[in-house]
Amino acid sequence: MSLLVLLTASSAFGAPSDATGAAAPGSVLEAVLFYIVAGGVVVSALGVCIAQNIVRMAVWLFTALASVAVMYFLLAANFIGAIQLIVYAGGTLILLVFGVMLTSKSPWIRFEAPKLELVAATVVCVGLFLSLCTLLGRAAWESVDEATAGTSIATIGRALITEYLVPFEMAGVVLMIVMVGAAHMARQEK
Amino acid sequence: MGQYTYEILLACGVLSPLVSFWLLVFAGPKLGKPAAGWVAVVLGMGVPLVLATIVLIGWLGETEGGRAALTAGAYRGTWAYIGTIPVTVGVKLDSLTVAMFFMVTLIAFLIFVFSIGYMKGHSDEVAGKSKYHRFFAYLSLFGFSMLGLVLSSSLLFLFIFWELVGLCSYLLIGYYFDKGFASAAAMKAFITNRVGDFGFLIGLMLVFMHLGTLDLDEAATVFAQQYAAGTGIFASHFTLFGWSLATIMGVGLFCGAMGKSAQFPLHVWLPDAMAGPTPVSALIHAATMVAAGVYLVARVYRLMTPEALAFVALIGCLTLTLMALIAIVQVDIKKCLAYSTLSQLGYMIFAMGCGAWIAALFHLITHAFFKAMLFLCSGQVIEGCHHEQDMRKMGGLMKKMPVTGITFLVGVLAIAGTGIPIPGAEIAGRKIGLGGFFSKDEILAVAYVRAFEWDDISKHEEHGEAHGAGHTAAPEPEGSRAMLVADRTQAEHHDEHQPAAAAHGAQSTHDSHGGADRAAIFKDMKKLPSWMFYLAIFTAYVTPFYMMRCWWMTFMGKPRDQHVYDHAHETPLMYVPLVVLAIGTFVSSYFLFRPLIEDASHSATSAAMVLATDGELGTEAIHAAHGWLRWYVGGAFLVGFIVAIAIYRNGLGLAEQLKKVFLPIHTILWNKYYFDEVYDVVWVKGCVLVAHIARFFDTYFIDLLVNLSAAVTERIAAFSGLVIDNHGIDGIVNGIAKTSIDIGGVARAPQTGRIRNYVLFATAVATVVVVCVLAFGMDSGSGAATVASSVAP
Amino acid sequence: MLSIGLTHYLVVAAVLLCTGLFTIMTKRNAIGILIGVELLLNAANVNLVAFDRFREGGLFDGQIMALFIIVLAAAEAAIAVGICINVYKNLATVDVDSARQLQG
Amino acid sequence: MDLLTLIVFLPALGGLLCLFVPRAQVRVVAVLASLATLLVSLLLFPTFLGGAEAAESIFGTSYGKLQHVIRLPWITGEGFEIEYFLGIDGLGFPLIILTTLVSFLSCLASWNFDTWKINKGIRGYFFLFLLLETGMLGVFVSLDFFLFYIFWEVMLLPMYFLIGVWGGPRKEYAAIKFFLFTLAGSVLMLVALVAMYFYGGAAIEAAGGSVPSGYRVTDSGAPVAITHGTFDLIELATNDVIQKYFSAKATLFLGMRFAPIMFMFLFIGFAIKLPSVPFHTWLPDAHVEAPTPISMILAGVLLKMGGYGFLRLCYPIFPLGGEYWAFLLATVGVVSILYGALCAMAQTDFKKLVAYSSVSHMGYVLLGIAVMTPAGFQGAMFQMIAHGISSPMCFFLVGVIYDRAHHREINRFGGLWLTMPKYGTMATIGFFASLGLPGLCGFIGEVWVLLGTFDAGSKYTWAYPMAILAAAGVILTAGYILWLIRRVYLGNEREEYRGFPDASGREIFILVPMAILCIALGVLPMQTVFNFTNGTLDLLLAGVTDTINAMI
Repeated sequence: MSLLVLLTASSAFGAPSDATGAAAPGSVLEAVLFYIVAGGVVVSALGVCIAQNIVRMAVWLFTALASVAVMYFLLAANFIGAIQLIVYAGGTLILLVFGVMLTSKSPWIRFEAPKLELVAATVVCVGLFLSLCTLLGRAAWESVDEATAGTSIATIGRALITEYLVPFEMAGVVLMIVMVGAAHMARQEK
Repeated sequence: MGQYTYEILLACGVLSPLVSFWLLVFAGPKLGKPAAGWVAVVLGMGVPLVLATIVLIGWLGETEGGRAALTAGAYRGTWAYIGTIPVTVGVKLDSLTVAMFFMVTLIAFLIFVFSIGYMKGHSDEVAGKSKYHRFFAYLSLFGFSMLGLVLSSSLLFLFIFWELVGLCSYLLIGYYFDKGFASAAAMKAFITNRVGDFGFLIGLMLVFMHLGTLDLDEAATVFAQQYAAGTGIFASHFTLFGWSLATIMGVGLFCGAMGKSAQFPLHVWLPDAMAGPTPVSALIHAATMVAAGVYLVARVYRLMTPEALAFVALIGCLTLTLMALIAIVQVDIKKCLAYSTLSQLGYMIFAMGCGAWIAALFHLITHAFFKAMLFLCSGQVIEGCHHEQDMRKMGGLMKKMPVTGITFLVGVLAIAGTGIPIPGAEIAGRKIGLGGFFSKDEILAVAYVRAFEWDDISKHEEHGEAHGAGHTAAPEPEGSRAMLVADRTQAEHHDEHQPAAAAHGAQSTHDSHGGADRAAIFKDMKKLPSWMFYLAIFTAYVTPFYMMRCWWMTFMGKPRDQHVYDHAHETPLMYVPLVVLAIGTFVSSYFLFRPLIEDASHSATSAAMVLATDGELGTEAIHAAHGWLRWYVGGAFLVGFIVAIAIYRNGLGLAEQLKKVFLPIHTILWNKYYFDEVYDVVWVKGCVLVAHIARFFDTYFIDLLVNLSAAVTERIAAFSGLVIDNHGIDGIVNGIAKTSIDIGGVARAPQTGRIRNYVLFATAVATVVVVCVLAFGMDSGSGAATVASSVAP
Repeated sequence: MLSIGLTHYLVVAAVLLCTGLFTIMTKRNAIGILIGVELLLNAANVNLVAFDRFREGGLFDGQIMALFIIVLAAAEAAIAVGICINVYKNLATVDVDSARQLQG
Repeated sequence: MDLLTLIVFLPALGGLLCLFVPRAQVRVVAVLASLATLLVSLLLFPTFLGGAEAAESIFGTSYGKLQHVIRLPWITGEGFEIEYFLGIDGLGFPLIILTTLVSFLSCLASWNFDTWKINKGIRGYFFLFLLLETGMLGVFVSLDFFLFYIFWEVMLLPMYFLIGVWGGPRKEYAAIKFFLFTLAGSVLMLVALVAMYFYGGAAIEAAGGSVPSGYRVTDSGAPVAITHGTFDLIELATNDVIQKYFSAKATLFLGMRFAPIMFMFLFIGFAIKLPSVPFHTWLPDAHVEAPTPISMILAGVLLKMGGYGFLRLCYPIFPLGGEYWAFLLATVGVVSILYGALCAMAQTDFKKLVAYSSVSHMGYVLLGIAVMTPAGFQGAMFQMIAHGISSPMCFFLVGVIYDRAHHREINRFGGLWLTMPKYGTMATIGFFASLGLPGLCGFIGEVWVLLGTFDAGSKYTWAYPMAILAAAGVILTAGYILWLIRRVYLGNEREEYRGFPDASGREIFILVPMAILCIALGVLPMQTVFNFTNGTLDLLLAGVTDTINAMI
């Protein structure tokens, strides 16, 4: 885990050359970083689905989210990465943990799904994954090799208040509604 | 008279009962007991009767040419299109229609009146609710359907009304539906009729496909043309049981008649139909509806090939014999009459098959009068005897109900063919006798010629044909042997009615064109097997016997059941119609109908294939046969009556002894040749069995497959999945145990109401789609390229 | 193998997708299902950002979309947790199988 | 506001409103919404009542000449365009009126919701009900395949919940069965949808990238140019280039000729809905478990979508497939007729019997379409409408008695005509219409189909035996219906049913329109149905025949 943090830090802040701060495309460093991060994502995602109690799931989810955030850095999407960490890992996950705490008689309580369903789910998911991989393997992507330069946060910010103003405002409205709604739902019944 | 006057009058006559029907349906309960009946009498049949009378008088006033013009110009409107072929709705306006229409309205009117008297004495309430108005509503509906049937100019409409009279019959037989046997009989009647209609429908389909029209006249013209040219239906090499397609068409249409006229082997429903109220038996199951089969054959006569007619004759012959024999042993007065009806219908059908078109219809009309009368008499008797139908308990009723007894006797005489065959004893140029005497004689004469002298005649016919000149102008060298063919008839007509109207001329050419072709078909008619003739004449001796037996057992001798005897009475409202019908029996034997039918035969059959005895259409051979046959047939009633009276003169003693002597025969007849039993086992039980097999198959096979496929999918998943699962062998054991426990409810498993399962299904489907696309859709990679380019241009 | 392209990221996204689905399919805990949904949303985000990165023209639509998704995911989580709490209040459990009142 | 859009979405709006009004008013709102939809849909009538030179041909002037067309781009992208494309012609129009009418009547039949065994969630019930109506109407008016597919699915889900939540004891099983069956059909349809789009695109590509439209013209009168694959159903059916490509020998899919295999995909999808043997087993279960109004909708409208799909998609777009599979389809049709009738005969559950009779009746639809003759097509179309009226009536009749007796065992009934005379009269009309009695609606369709089948004898020799077997179905139908009437309505009154009230005003109000229509359709088939449908059907058939002749 510490290694992961280290790498994250190095890729994010020890920015080599370009303004975006990602490792140079095509470099060996990128490959190594990618495999480590991707491994993190995969392991923690599997952890989420294998874990039987809810607290462990939450922890695995945290690592997964964090790994994905690192992956965003690798993809030269620093802003998204940061947001991912702040909103997801920092906000949503806390929310979930609160949810766990508020709703569990004991956080270690387990509800197990029937075996049959487990098996079916495994088959379906593995099947889906394999077929998706096959599909990806066959896809002849155009211009896959040259990654473009990253986008600066300023550009994104400007776009948000010009081109994407309406969705942006809508998102704000939605958040407000959600705030009110969530508060209403969770309030103590008289 | 303006254009379409007749059509409008007749159509009003058809619609009036329909108005009455709806009125009774909606306002019936409010009208109450006698009023509802009178509505039906006045509106349901009175108005049509008046209109029919007007039409009849008007029609009799028309000249020959005028009639033909009216027939040709009768109203036709398009009702709908089948594909591109129009179905016309119209009035088939000719003498036969007028005669039938009048006959039906007259008899129905009388029976409606009778019904009011009949229903007065019958409880019409079940569980406190009156069904009185329903009875008259159904009768009105029947009036509408039957009159519509008579008027229809198109086969499809004929079929529609055909089914509707069947429905009315169903409803009326099942009028006492609270009694189990009545509803069973109703159902039996309808379904048996449906079997016949199945054949009708096939005939209809063949007509539609090969003749391209459903209009009766057009179909006949096309049929004749196709025969002449060897095209259309005659071009087909398809055969079934050795019948050509054209024959199958005719037989198919005849199947409808077999159902409705209760011909062997579809006769089983008619005796059971006597479960209905007696007026219904009189109206529907004796006088009108059952005769509709004969009417149908008359109407589609021009579409019949000689082979088809041979089949018709065969069926008719079997029916008339077998049913007459059953009638001998019946003890229920209505059943006895029912079997006699069957036998007489057999005669009509047989006559049609032989070519005695006129005689058949003549017999139909006279039979309608006297059989309706007989049934009403029996209704009077049953009503009078406190709902007793067993003749063994009657006897000596003549004193208590004289009018009924005498009118019944008139009927018996008429059906037995009573008449005086001695030359010279004539009224208005005709022999003295009652209905059956004329019509049955003719039928037998034609049958005789067809059975014994046919080869000579047809040979002669070919000979005549070989002369090339046809028969148009040249008088036949041997008049005595001349066959009647269309051309000749037309020639005669021109001779006799020289100043024919121009329209008639047009009609004649039209007809003679079709007629000439018909004549060619006619030439193919084969000799009839002689046993058919023997059976027919044998039955002519049986008929008087069982009718006289029936009358004697009921009205003469000593009362055998004092209770019944004491109760017996008769009421005027019921015997007035009887008297009118008795008069009608006399009149119909002599006047009106015979000439009208003969007139109709010119156009309705293009005059070909029609063999008749009396009148201008009669040929010498048949006249001759008729001359001497008269002694045998005409004398039959004497023999029959004498034997019957001899046996039943002193009560039932002698009859019982005879029964013991002929026990095996009696048993067979008593059980009606076991038709009901055989049908029940073979058809009803068989059908229900097949139905249960189908249901079993559906529930336990198709459904099983569906559920199994779901289960198997899960099971495979379970098996392969558990191996991978680190629960290992333990998991397999548990899994199998769990699955075995759930085995019954395995199909329920997919439906859980749990969101995760729905996600599972959705994902599974998505996966399958992706796999399909991968496996089949994008083999060359071009598809993938398209996807890619659309995503990342 | 060493040249990391779009496909690599997409495979990671596919893993996230499948595990997310698996989690939804197998958990009976309402919060667990919610966690599965978060994984799914992340899978979508990874896809968006990856496509954004590997296309010409230096556009950033993918990132904007991802941004919105994150925001909406937060909103969704808030509502969902609210629902869970309500369910818990009413049924004293977060086992989704016991919430079947609407089944009639 | 465009009329068709209004018709389609009015019920959904009503449904939304249902969610917000007080509980007691929900059913009022729902009935008003469905009534409003019915009334608005009746506004379509003036389209052909006046103004046209020949009233019969208004829908037939050209297959492409659709009325009330609305056409807006909906989802557009590089190389593809999904349109919001609505319009009606002789196929859709009668079915729209049927849908709005049956929906209104069954909405009214839901009036006594509070007395049902499961009477929770009235808002949800009516919301889903009206959403279902929107889905059904959408299917009948949308002319863009994608839109069609979406409406198809929109209709599926409410049905699932309506059966699964408010149904009888085995509702879960029935609902999932319905859902899985239909979903299986949908998947195949989806494959066809995608394939048709890409292959259409390939056809245009092969023809040089731009071809003139088969039916659309610009304002100047020149045909519109089509440059890429399309979901436009009319275009797919009328564009020569696409048609030629679809039916060409060299066009393969999964190693088979394109047209037949696509036809089969679509066919299975629609045959499940129709339903025809052997895809029919969901129907009896769904009917038995569904509440009465839902049964009415299911039998009255949903089954018609199968037949509509054949006439709208399968035949115009893949005529060759129709020719290729004619024998198989006709066999399936005949088997459905006979097998459905036999199964019906063996049932003891009233509702199941009616359900199987639907299988039998819809077999005529399949048979009539399969033989591809004018009379066959007309008969099939008529049969759909006729069955759409008679079978909801029968289901409602079952519902009425179920409300009183709380069971549906045929053998436990008897003498109901005496107990409930008005109801008995209505039942007689309904069941005789179903039996195919002349003068009532069931007859016309059957006879037309039979004649059409026989007429096909000049093309296919197997048509004769098919027609004869199908005609034999008439006897079986008479058998089970009369037996049913005898067991339920005739016979002596039974003690246990003595106190039953006769049909109430509401029930009569629902039954009478259907009874009137049963009679009207039977007596005036031309004026009530054929005038509106024949033009389109004839042109459709002419197109089909031309393509087949050109290819063979």
